[in-house]
Amino acid sequence: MTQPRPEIVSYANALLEAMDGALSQSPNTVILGQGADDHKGIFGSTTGLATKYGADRVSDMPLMEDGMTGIAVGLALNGVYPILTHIRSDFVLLSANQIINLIAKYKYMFGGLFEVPMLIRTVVGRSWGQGAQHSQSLQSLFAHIPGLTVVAPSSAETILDTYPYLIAKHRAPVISFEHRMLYNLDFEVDRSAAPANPLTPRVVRQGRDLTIVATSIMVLEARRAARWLADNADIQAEVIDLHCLSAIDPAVLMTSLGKTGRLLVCDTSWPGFGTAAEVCRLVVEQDPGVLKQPVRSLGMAPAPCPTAKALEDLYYPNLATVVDAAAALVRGRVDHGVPLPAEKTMSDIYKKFRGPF
Amino acid sequence: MTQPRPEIVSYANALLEAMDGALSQSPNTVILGQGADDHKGIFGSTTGLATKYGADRVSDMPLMEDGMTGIAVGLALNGVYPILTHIRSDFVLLSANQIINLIAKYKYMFGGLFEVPMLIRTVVGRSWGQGAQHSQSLQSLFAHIPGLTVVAPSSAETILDTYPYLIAKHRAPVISFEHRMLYNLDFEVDRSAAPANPLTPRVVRQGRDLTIVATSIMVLEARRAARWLADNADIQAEVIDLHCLSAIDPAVLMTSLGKTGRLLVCDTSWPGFGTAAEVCRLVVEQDPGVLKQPVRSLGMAPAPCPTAKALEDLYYPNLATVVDAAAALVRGRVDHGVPLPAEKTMSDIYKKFRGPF
Amino acid sequence: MPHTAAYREMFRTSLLIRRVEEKIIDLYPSDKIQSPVHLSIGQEAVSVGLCRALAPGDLVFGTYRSHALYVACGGDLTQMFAELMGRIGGISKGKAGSMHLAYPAGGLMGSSAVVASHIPHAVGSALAAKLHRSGQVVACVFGDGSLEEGVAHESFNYAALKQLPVLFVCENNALAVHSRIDSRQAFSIEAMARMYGFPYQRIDAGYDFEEVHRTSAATIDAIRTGVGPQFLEVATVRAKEHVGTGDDFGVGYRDRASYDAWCAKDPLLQDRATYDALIADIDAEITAAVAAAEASPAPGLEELLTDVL
Amino acid sequence: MPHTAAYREMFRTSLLIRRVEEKIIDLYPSDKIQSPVHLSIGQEAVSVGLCRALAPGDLVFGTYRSHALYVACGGDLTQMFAELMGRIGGISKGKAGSMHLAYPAGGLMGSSAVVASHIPHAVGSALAAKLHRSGQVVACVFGDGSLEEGVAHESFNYAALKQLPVLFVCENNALAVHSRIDSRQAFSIEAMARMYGFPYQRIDAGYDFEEVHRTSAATIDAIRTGVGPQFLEVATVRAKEHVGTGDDFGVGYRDRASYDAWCAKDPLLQDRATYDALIADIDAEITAAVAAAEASPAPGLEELLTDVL
Ligand SMILES: Cc1ncc(C[n+]2csc(CCOP(=O)(O)OP(=O)(O)O)c2C)c(N)n1
Ligand SMILES: Cc1ncc(C[n+]2csc(CCOP(=O)(O)OP(=O)(O)O)c2C)c(N)n1
Ligand SMILES: [Mg+2]
Ligand SMILES: [Mg+2]
Repeated sequence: MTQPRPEIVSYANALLEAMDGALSQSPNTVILGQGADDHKGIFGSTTGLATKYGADRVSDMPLMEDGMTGIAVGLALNGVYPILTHIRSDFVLLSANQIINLIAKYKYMFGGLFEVPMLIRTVVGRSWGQGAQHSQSLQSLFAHIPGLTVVAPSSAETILDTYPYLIAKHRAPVISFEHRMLYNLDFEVDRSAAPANPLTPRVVRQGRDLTIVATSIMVLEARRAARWLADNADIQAEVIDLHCLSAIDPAVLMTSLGKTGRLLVCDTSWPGFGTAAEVCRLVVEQDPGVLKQPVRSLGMAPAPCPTAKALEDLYYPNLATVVDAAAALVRGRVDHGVPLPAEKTMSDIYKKFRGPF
Repeated sequence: MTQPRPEIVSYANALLEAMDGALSQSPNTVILGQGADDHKGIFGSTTGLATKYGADRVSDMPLMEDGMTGIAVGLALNGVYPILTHIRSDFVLLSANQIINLIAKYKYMFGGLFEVPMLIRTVVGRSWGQGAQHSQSLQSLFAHIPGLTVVAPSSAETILDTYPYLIAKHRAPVISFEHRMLYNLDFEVDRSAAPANPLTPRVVRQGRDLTIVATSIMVLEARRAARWLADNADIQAEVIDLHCLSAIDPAVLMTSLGKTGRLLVCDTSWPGFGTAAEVCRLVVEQDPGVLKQPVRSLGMAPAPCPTAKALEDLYYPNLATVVDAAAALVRGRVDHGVPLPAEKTMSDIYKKFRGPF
Repeated sequence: MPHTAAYREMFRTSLLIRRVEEKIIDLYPSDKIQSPVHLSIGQEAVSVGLCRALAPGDLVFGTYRSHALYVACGGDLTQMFAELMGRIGGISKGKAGSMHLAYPAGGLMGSSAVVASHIPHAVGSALAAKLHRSGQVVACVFGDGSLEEGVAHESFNYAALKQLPVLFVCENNALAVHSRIDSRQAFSIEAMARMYGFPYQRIDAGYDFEEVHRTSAATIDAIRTGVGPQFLEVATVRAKEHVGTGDDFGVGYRDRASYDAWCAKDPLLQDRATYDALIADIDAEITAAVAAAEASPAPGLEELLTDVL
Repeated sequence: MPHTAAYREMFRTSLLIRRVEEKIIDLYPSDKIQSPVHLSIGQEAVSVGLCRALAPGDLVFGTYRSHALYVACGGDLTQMFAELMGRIGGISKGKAGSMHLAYPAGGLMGSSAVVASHIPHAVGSALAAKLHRSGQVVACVFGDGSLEEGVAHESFNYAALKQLPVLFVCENNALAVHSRIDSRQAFSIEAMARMYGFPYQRIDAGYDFEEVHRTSAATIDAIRTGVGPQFLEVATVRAKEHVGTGDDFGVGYRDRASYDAWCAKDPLLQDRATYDALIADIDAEITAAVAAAEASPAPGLEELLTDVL
């Protein structure tokens, strides 16, 4: 019996499939967002849907992030499932009041009288001089707030196993951080592998020497680093894709750390008060004794994002910095002797990315 | 020589003194906020200043949190130092875009061409049914963002040693989380004790058995708990007031943990992706080996704040829960045998608080 | 001319609201109600006239000052007092308190303590009504201060663009906390409403529930025929301090004389005959509700983390 | 009639802007400029006419589409190209890129890529001017799309309330990305401006820098005498795609004919004599600036964490 060829789906197409599926499965689902109906279709994730389902159901919006988010509440309260799109996650800050003060609280505050299920899709920008205002990855701001489900899909597969579930079954508001640099990438998709609960962290690679906990595009960097470390230094990294930031099961972390004893966190945002911090908290509230070495965390440098490519390259972690940190952790010293990859790998997609933005 | 009687100043009066001082020291300082000029004067912290300095300098504002914060940017760029007031920290979410996308980035994004020093004062609500929308303590959202200085003064003394410094010398934007329940409390103030850098964490009590890292009003609870533990169980807690969330010096934490080996974090917000998380990160990035026990963190329960007093009492940590957690940490078991205080202590000020809100 | 049945019913509801709030004032020193209260005394007629004009299935959204709206929507009094007292028998199990009353059975879909944040909710529900062709009309009640918030502009623009079935009702008491409207707004409310092409009406006699009802009913009928959003401004007065149960005429930001002039026209104060005919029954209803509410226990630990997601 | 010196100077600045942007189009495929670019081609006259009317000390705020504003404020071209190329010699050391040009020496106090977020900045600087009695006028340039954002309403209301010395200039190209204005705005810009009591003027010939200048100058003079904020709407066209250097007439959201009609009136295209007299000098200036910019090194690690606080 021959192994079937794996299905290949791009991140953008997975999103498009999830959006199309949601609209076709329920007449009560709508998509609202600036440009959701235009020829660029939120980087290909809504293309053609306005024509297919009508302008009422896939609708352009004026510049009104705050109002639009409030409108989603009203829609949800009156039987419509809204999917909002923001082409940059930075812009959701304009709707922070609605998301944090209203949406996160609507069910609890009214003692369960109401539910406001919805999906807020935001795209994290990077590369080609996005600069300080088009590059933020604000998942930890929302993950701090009870009442919100926060996801950061790292692949086409996680989109396909999570979005349909969230839209059809999860009766709570969700905010998703999609990464612009992932949109154009192709992924192997195994449709039979969907976990029973798509919101748990996923161990995407087994290893014995260290645990790399990663989010979003950093999962790809972590996997590539793991491969490099295996090939070049016989270091076996276990890689965990956190996937859902608002409900991290510490058992998954502890099982892995029980084996490896070493922790490296790779997130798309700043480490301080971020995902790295939360992972550390979860671990040491269970058992700091599992940590054989000081934890390392990699994320954006503690500054706004500069536009100059030269600085941007220093600003973000990349394959080499992940390998370097991992090797230092496992070898227990900074002069670890593990060769570092030349920059000829995935960072190229950042280097080469030239829009559409 | 007799010991001079310590000076006693309420939190509200310390704020009023700091505001008055700022206005009198520079004609370029203004206060803007809804009700800043009314007879309630932001709970007494601006009372009389509009009359003293004129309506131009202490000015009421329409309901326009977003616009008002943008106005502060324009003021700062044109030579005026703005102090903004929000009677609830929840309302700053309406200005999250200005604070995070503009204010935090204005200096860096323009390569140092501009500075936007300002002080944004926000009051954290609690008690008497403040409920989900008037009770949040959002310091960690802003502490995640490089470019912002975030403080949460725990006493009249810390206000008096920090605000004048921030206003006169710190050329960067500051957001402060003042606690409503502290306003009416009296504090001993030692004006000669001001630290050289008022933004470092402060060890406010020495101890050998555990380290309690606390913020804002939880510093008071921690100190009361430390006293109880000393009196009732010979447990000596070291208490650290983090004070400034955006620049935590890990050395202060490590020095203390080097002695005690046990960490309890008490914050006014949710632990997840919050102060507790960040403290854990800072420690385990230095050396997880200092932790002899799993870390405990206390903060708001992982839910929006309920209004019912019965639930609110369960929602917040209090003297008894702090003592309980600390004793369990030190004794290494939950049935630690240390007597818990009857609820007859500081929680009373929450129980008795009846406004003005 | 003898009063119509409608007059008596609206008078009764208005008086019920006022007596409920006066009961709150009575109870407040006992600390049984541990929640900030924003009283509607003086403003009852707006909610009463409006809600009577709504049909079953119609929806309404309000602010932290929504005792009147809750009662006018037919909200259960025991559940209201229990809510204010933080009891499990409260309409929201004591998690909402005074500032977040809701009564979905009567169409009240929530009330927010963040000024103006509910305006887009009404617009969104009206959009859903339009998408579903449900025939629902959605009403949104807000104070004059709401109009300063940016989200009001965004929401109005969208409602106008999509011609949604929504009635905006501005309860203009000319105050936001202690600030008078002319120190906050450089625009007239009418000009703002008309900018979006909203048909605009103003009622000066905001104490007159019959007029509010007549105007609301006609307007809601029109909206139901598909003419798009409409705007109604109702002049009113807030009798009490902004939050709390006291009077604050003495502190200098408002004048007593215009309040007194208003009282001279308030039917609840002037129509003693109707008042006398209803008061005993109303007070008995309230007394019973308070007693039933007090009998409800406080919510327990099992409620603390319920309904978060 | 021979052209005035002012005409020639404004023509020159406009042409300089256009040629700078055409140079950006040329350079773009080389990846020397790694930054999203929002070109002002077609809209140059607005910035040129406006900035000429500003006095030293006056301030101006713009959007991500501010190449024109930067040049019109007298911004150094080498520093601009270096900025776009991410070099240390950039006006903001390469940290700003195309979307955040600033030139404080010429009054340009920043430009934001969050639509409308700079409007309150202008109002705040105008408030500072009033507090200091500095005599400064503050101008704020924004696109039509800005007017949908709530913060525009909040800012306008405050400027009107305090009668601040601010000139609001709406560059109305009737597009926000790919969305036409009538699908976004249920109000007229004039009605919005007038709602706050702003004296409002509209220039239809947005290609005519002389008219923009005349109107701006008179308006700014008036503001300086203390009459309060003013509003100027200038109709204009965006020649290129929203972001990037391409043409996108083919994709269906806009029509070519009205663009062609516009070009037929554009002095930069029609006045060949002036064009011919200036082009060599301008192009030489640009070539020199690009060369100087390219000679500037990239910022190094020492810049990564500089200027955070
Ligand atoms: C966004 C926001 N800003 C400030 C407040 C504080 N606040 C509560 S009520 C109020 C005044 C609102 O006035 P108005 O809308 O006229 O309603 P009224 O109280 O007069 O019924 C203010 C400023 C708030 N709750 N929300
Ligand atoms: C708050 C915000 N929302 C959305 C965007 C994405 N965006 C960038 S430019 C733009 C259109 C703005 O149109 P307009 O104000 O008319 O300016 P123009 O581009 O036409 O000059 C949009 C929606 C943004 N940058 N900021
Ligand atoms: Mg009012
Ligand atoms: Mg435009």
